[in-house]
Amino acid sequence: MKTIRVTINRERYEETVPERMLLVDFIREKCGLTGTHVACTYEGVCGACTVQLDGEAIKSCMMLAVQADGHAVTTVEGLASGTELTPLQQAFKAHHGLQCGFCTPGILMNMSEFLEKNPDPTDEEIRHGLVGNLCRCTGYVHIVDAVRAAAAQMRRGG
Amino acid sequence: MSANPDNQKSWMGTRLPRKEDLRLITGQGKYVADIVLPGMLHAVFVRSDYAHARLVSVDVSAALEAPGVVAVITGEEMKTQCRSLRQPVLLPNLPAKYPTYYGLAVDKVKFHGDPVAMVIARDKYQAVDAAELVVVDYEELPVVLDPEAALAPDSPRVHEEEADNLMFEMTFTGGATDEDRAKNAAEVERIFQSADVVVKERFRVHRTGTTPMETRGVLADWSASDGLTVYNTTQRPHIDRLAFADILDIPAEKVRVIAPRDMGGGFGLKAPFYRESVVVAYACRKLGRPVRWIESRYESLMNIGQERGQINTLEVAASKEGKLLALRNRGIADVGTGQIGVYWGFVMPFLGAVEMPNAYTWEAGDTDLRVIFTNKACLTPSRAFGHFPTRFAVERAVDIVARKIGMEPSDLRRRNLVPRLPYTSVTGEYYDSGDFLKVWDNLMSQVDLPGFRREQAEARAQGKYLGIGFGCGVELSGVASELMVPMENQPGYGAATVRIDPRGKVFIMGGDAPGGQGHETTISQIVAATFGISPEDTIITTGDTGTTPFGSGTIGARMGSYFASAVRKACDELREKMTHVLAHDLGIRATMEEFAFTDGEIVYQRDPSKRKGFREIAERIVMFPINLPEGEVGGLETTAFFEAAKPMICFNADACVVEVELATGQFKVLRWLTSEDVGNVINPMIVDGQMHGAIVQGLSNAIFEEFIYNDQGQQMTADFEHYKLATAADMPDIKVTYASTPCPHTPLGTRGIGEGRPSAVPGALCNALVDALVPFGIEITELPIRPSVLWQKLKAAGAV
Amino acid sequence: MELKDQIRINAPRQRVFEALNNPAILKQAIPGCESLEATSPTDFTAVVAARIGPLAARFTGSVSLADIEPPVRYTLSGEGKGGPAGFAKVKAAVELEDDGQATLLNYSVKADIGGKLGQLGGSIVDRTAQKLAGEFFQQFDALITLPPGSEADAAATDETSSDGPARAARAGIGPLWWGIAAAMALLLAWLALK
Amino acid sequence: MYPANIEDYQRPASLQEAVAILRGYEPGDAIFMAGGQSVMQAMKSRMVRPRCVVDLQAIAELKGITVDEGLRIGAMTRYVEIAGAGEISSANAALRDAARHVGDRQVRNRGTIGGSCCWNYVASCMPAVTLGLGAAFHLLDAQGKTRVVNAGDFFLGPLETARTDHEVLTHLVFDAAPRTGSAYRKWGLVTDALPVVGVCMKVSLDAAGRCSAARMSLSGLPAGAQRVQAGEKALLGSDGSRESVARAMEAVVDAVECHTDKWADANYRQQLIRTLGQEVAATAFARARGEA
Repeated sequence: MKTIRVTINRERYEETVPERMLLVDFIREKCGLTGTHVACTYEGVCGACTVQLDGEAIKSCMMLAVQADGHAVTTVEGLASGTELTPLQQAFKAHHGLQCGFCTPGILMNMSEFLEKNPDPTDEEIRHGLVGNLCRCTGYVHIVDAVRAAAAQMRRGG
Repeated sequence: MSANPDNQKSWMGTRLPRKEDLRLITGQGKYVADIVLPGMLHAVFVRSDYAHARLVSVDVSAALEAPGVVAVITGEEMKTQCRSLRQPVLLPNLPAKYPTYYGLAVDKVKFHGDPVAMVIARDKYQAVDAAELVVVDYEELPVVLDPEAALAPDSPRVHEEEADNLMFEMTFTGGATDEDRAKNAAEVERIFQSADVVVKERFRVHRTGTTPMETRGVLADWSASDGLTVYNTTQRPHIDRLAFADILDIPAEKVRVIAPRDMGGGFGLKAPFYRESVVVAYACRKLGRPVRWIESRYESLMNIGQERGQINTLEVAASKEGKLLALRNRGIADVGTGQIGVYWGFVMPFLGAVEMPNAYTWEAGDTDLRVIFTNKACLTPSRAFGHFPTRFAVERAVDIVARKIGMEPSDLRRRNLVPRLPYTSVTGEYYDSGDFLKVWDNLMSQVDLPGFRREQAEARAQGKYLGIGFGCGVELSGVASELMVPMENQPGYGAATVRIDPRGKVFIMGGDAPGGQGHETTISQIVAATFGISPEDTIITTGDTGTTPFGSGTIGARMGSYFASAVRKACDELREKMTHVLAHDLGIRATMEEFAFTDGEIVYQRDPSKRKGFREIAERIVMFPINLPEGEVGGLETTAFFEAAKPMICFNADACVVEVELATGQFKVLRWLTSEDVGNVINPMIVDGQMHGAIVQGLSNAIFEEFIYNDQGQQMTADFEHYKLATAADMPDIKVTYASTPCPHTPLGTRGIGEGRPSAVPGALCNALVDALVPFGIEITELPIRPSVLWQKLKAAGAV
Repeated sequence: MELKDQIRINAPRQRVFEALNNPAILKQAIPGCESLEATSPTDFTAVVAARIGPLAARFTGSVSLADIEPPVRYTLSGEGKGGPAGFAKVKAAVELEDDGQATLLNYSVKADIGGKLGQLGGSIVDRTAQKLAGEFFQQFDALITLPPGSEADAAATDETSSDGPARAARAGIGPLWWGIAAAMALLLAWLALK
Repeated sequence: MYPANIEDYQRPASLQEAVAILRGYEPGDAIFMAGGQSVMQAMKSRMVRPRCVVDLQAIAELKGITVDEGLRIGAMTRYVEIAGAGEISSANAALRDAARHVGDRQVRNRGTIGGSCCWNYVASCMPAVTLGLGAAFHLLDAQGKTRVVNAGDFFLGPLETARTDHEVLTHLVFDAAPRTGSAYRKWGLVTDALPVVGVCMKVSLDAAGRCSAARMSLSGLPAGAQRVQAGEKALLGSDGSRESVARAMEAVVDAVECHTDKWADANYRQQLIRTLGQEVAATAFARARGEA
C-alpha cells in the first residue's frame, strides 16, 4: 500500500491505495468520480477512460494510481465551472454529439486538449484526433460536427 | 411552467437538444457500474478455455481460501438450486430444439468462454486473483465448428441429448403443407427454367455484431421482506423479471428489475435474458448481500454480440428487360450453442429469412433456412436482426443481374420496387404503408448518375477507380404482436403511463429501457406538443418494473411506432378528461376537439376568452376533485396500450461512392447519401444520428470486424486489438435526407426507425466496389471485404 | 501451428535414439527445464521455467508416447498447462534415418494453443516455436556429440540410478522434450505478445 | 482486468537510484515503467507480474531532444514530443513520421521511444525506425558503467533486446548526415493501428543525386523489426525513380519472410512492402534533396 496525493479537478485527495490499483479505479472508486468509464479489458484501446494528466489526455486504465502521485488530474466532472458548460460541452449538446454517452466523457477530455493544441482543425484532423476514442452509437458524424463547431466558437472567444 | 413561444406543433419535428445530454456531458450519468450498494460484493466468472470438453472436476478449494473470497458457485450448485433457463417465458412459439442449460455449465462446456464457476469476493481485484485459483479438469471432446459438416450423421453433437445438430428448419414460401410447398417449388423451378437470366451465388457473411461501448452489468440486491431487486443492463426488464422469478423460484411480485436510466448502448445485445444474470441473482439471495458483476470486454467479445454468421445460396431469375421474377434461397445459420434466453440464436436468422425479399416485387419465391448447432458462442441479436446477411445477398444479386443484362443497377431496382402499398412479400411479410418510389426518386435526384458516370470514366482514364453503389431496405417499424407472439412468445403492443401532477408537470412511465436513443427527448417533444407545454415540464421514467407498465422492451424500432403511440394515446385520454372537466367548469358543452392546448393553456377555440392554465386545471382535478362533471372522479393518470392492426415498416435507400486503389486494394468511402421514409419525424437531429450510427456499424461490420474461431474452436478475437472497430478516421461523412410518408396506422404518423438500418449497407458498399472495378469483372460474395481480399481478386483478374 | 523439419545430428542413429530417450540429456537440452518426472512408463510431467525478455512463466506439461519403434520412430502427444494463461497441445512424429556416421532426424509437429495463450499469440507463434526448437537441437547436438566421460555424460549416467527419469530411460522411451519444447515455445510466443 | 499483486512501487529521482533498485531484485521481478503503454497491457492481462514497478518519470536526464554532433533523444521522450520536434532534420524525419501515427493521441501523450524500443513488441514501429536509422543505444548499468549498442545489435527478437535486467537505456543517438533523408510509413487495417507492414528507409545522396548509402527496415513481420540489407544494396546508385525503387523493393520481398494472419496474407504483405516502399522512397529522396 502506498499513500498518494493527487489533485483531481482542483481538489486534493490523499489516499492509501494498493500499488496495483489502476488510476481509473482510483478516480471512480476511491474518489467517486464515475464520469470516467471503462470499456475494454487490458488493451487500452477504447478511450472511454480518458482523463487529463497535467493537462494532457491520457488513458487512465493504462496507468497505476501510484504513478499519478503528485500530479493533477482533470476528469469530465472538472470541465464545467459550476453550471457553466465549456463550449465543447455545449457543442456536443447542440449537435447531438452523443447518444448513449458512455464514450462521451473520454472524447470530451481528449478533444478539449486537442482544441487547445489545434484551435482551427480540419475535419480530417478532428477525425484523426478521435482515433483513440471508440464510439458505437453516433457513427462519429455529429461528434465531428460538434468539435468543429466548438472550435469555431472558441476562436470567436466563446 | 415555461411557456412555449411557438405554437404547439413546433415541438414535433424540431431539432431539440436532448434532455439526456446535460448529465452525460458532465459525468453525472449513472450506468450500472456506477451504482454501489452497502456491503456490495464483486463477482468474476471462470470460463472455459476449451470449445468442447467434459467437465471432469471443478476444484474451488484454493479459491475459497484466497483473501477476500466469500463464495464460489459452480454449475452443480446452479443445477440443484435453480431451474434451467428453458422456461416458457423465454421460449419462442417456434418448433426448434431448445437446449436445457443452467446459469453455469454442467457436465460439459460447449464453447470457448462457457461460464464454469463464479467467484465472489469483497474486492474486485481479489476476485480476479481467486478466479485464477479455480482448477478445472477438462476432458476434451471433438469440436463441431462447420455448420454444414455438423449435419453429417456421424458428426459429434453439441447437445448430446438431441438426435442431431439441426436446431431449426423452415420453408418460408409456398404455404403450410408439404404438398403446397412442393407445388410452389415446382412453379419456381419452372420460372428458373424459362428465365432469360439466372444468377446463382453462395453469399457468406461472417460473425460480427454491434458491440455497445458499455458491457453487460448486473447488480443484485436481496431483502427478506422485499425480495430481489436487480439492476440489469437490459433492453427488456419486464421479461427479465418474469424469468428471474421462474428460474429462481421467487414469487414474481418479489422481483423488481431496474434497467439503469443510463445504458451505454444496447443494439440488441442487451435484449436477451442471460445466464450470468441468474448466477449473480442466485448468489445475492444465497449470501443475502448485494453482488455486482461487470462484464469485461474480453468476456463480452467471447460470449455475446456475435451475429450475422450465415451462408445464403441464392438464385435469382430475371427477364432480359430487368424484371425480377423469382428468388430461391437455401439459408444456413451457424447458431453456436443456441443457449440464449428469448432468442436461442435462431430467431434472428428466422426473421432474416422472412425479410429477404426486401422491397422488390418477386413473382415467386422458394426459400428455406436451416439453423445448426456448433461449439461457438450463441448468436446474439444485433441491430439489423438476422437480415444483414440475407439483405447483403439480395442486394448483391440484384446488381449482378443488372450487370448481366447491361442495365444500371439503380434502374433495375427502381423498376422492381413495390409500386404501391400495402403489399405482402413472397415470404408473407406485410408492408403496411409508404412510397418506395418516392424514397428512391429522392435519392436519385441527388445523385446525378450520368454526371457520375462521366466523372468515373474520366477518372478511370487517369488510373483512378471510382464506383457508385446502391442498396435499399424495408425495415420493421416495431414488431406487432402478430409477429412477436409466435416469434418470441411476447406481446408487441406499446404501453405508457402518463401522470400529471398538481403542478402541471407530466410524468411518463414506460416499460421499455433505452440505451442512448433519446427516448426522454422524443417523448418529451410528443407530450409537449400534445399538451402545449414545454418539453422541460416532462419527466420520463423507463426501465423500472416497479414503476412502469408492462412493455416488451426497447427492441425492433418500437420507440417511434409503439411507445410513442402509446404515450400519445395516454395523453389524449387525459386531454379528454381535462377538457371534459374544463367545459363543465366553464359551463359550456364542448368536445375535446374544440379546445386547443397551447402555450401552457387550454383554450376554448370558439371563444378564446374561455381558457385556463394547464397547471391550474391539473391542480383542480388532482387536488380539488369536487363539483366534477357527473361520472368523473379526480386524478390525472392513465395507462394506454397501443397496437396497430398489422405490422408496420419504414424504408430507406442508400447510395455511396468509393475509390479503390488498384495497387493495394485499399479503398475509401468518399460519400454516403441516404433517402429515408421514417414517417413523421419527431426530432430530425436524433433520427439523423440513428442513421449515421447504423450506417457506420454496417460499414465497420462489413470491413473491419470479424469474430474468428480457429480450427480448435478457440475464439481468437476477444479484445479491441483483434476485434477491430472503425475509428472516426476510417469513416465517411454521411448525408441523410428524407422522403417520408406519414404512417397511417399511428396516431402521430410516426414510424419506428433505426433498428434494421445497417442491413442495406454491406450490399451498397460492395456494389460500389464492384462498380469501381467493372473493367476487371470482379465479384464480391463474401464478407468481410478487406483491402487484402480485394487485392487478391484484382490480382486474380489480372488487374495488378 | 505446424512445424516440419529435418536435422542432421553428428552421432549414429542408435545413440541419437538413446539420447532422445535419456531424460537427463533432454533435461539439459530443454531451455529452462526444471524437472522431469515419469508418472507411468509412457507418461511424463515436466516443469519448465520460461523467460523471454521481461516476461517469465512456469509451465507444467504432460506427455504420452506411442508407436515406439526403436531406433526408428515414435509419436508423442502432450499437453501443457499454463494456469490461467491457457494450454498447449502437441502432437509430434519423429523418424530417424542413417546418414553415414550421422543421423537425419525428421520431425513434424502439430501444436494447438488455447485460452488466452492462443488469443494473444498471433502470428509470431510459429517463429518463436521454430527458434526454440532450433535452440533445443543445437544444445541436443552439442550434448550428444560430447566425448564419453564428459560432464553431461556423467550427469546422465548418474541420473539413471535415480528415480523418475531413470525409469523412463530404462523403458526405452522418453522424448518428452517434444511436448515440452513445443508447448514451451508456444507459451513463450504468447508471452512475447503484449 | 487488473494487475496481479505488486509489492512495491518506486519512483527514483536519478539514474543511479533506478539501477540500484533493480539490483535488489531477481531478474524479472522488478520492471521499469516508462510510458507504460505496453507494460500496462502486459500487467493487466497478467502476463507480466512484477513484484516491483520502477517508474522512470522523475528522472529528468532521460527526457528531451537535443542536437549536438548528432540527434540525441532521451529514452523517456514521448511520441508527442518527437512528432512535433522541429529540431529533427531530414536525415531522421522517419522518427516524426512514425511518432505521429503511433496508436492515438492518448498513447502518444504517454508512450516513449525508449519504452517502445526496450519492450520491442513484434509489431511496433519504433524498433523498426531506430533500426532503419541506425541509432546508437546508450545503456547505463548499476556500476555506473555506460555502453553503446548499435541498433543492429540491440534488437534480438520479439520482446528481447541487448539491454540486461540491470541496465537502463538512457538515450539514443542518431547521426544527421547532410544530403540524407529518411521516411517511414505503415499500413494497418484501421487508422494508426499496429502495422500489418511498415517500411522505413534512409538514403544519402551524392552530388549527382544518386543514392550513396541506404538503410532499410521493416515492421509488422513475425521477426519483429528487421533490417533488409538486400534492399539497401539494391538501392545504391538509385536516383529515386520508381523503376529503381521497384527493383530495390523486389529485392526486399525476396529477402524477407512474410506471414499470413487474420489481417493479411503473405502475398498482400509483400505487395504492401512494394507500395509502401515507393511512398517512403519518394519522401526520403525528396527530404535528402532538401525538397521536403
